[in-house]
Amino acid sequence: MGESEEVPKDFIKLKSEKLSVDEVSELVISPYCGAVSLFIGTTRNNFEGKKVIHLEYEAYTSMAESEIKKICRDVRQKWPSVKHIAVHHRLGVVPITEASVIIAVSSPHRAESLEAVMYCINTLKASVPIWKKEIYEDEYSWKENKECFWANSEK
Amino acid sequence: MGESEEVPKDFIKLKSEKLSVDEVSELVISPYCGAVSLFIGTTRNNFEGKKVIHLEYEAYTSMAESEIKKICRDVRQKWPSVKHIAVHHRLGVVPITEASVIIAVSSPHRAESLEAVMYCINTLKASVPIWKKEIYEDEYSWKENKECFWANSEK
Amino acid sequence: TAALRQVSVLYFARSAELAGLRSEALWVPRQVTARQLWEEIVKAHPRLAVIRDQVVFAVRQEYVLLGDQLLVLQPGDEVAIIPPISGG
Amino acid sequence: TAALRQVSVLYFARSAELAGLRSEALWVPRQVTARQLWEEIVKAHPRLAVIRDQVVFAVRQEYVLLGDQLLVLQPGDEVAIIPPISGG
Repeated sequence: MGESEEVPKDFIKLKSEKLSVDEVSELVISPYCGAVSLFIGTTRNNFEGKKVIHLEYEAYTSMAESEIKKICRDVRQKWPSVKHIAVHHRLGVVPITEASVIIAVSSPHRAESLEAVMYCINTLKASVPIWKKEIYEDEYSWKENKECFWANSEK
Repeated sequence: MGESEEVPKDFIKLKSEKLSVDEVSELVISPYCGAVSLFIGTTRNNFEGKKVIHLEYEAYTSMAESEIKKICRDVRQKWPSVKHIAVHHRLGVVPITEASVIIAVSSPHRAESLEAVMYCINTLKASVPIWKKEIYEDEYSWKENKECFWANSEK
Repeated sequence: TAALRQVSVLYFARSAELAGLRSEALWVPRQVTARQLWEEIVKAHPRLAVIRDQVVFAVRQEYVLLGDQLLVLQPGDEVAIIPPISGG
Repeated sequence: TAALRQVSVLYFARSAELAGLRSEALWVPRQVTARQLWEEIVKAHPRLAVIRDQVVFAVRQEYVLLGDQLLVLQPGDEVAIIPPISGG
């Protein structure tokens, strides 16, 4: 009954439908693991005092998937005990309080999955070609992650 | 539209029914927050080569709830931007792969909720009076968290 | 001839198995050290002696080590025997 | 008289708004520096000039800065204009 009996899997999905926390957590749960850590990015209702109506995401889908696969590979090098990794990112319109991204990682013990989730979201923000437009009442703005090294330095 | 419009809340529950990741994450989601971090403790199928049939949890319920409230208070001191905190712990029989504990924390930005979740589960293991019995095929064992300072030092 | 108080003693996990019960009312001195209280309880349930080095008390739901500090007990106070915890 | 190759240029987010389209086929030199390729693209879509200091390329889905390194392009290669990302 070795840990090798269950092959580690990566579950990567970009989709326009509402994301499900239950679905993503079920993907990574494993009888060989005692820990699942998750991160959910949700839509805030305000930015610097401006009321946010909703967000719109677009992606360079094929490259985004391959960049997320790279993140998964890095996670497995850094934390070899990690079992399953799931990264679901929503595209198109995302209403306030709904999830734009859900990341879940399972591992036998908790430290690895917690650290891996933190690494995944930090690295996703720095390297995965996805863009967010914030729609206010009478204007909009393309956002720039502070983790993106080629973003305008003044931001 | 200040952040004060939504009062921070603690949701603490010990219960014998199956825990729901969706339910716990919905409790903490807030329009003022961009981040929800979760930790799920699940039941492993093996311990040192022995096959685990299921787990059984019991608690000193009233004190467990008050110790969890203390953890929530500490979290709010350490990370003042944290909005809502939910801690659900299951009691009684917990089958393999089902959740024994789910912790969720929301915050405007992600670092706080990730760090707070890690603090919550680490501190829960060290201070909340809950006990786990691991049932094997023909024996059982009371577990001891390594975080519990009065546990037998040889363990 | 110390004044006696009736307190509620709670047993959990392995201590409940060893004591053979989950709670009982016990008469104990109003002023007693934690260590003395433990000895009183072991007198009533000798099988508890084996976990002596692996338990703490919770008195009125606050942790207390089995040391020489004095407990001042009120009638009805809860004293719980707390074996090593394993929640999470 | 450099050999020309037809590549597929993709525009995203603000660069798609400025260029007014999401993709097109462009004839570009087979050997060209990233910076020269950017200038070619700006010639076709002058409004892109404003984001010059805030974009990188992805060539065959790998990031490339707008510097002096030589790109060797094959017919059909994907070259994407990547404004600052904001996923998550």
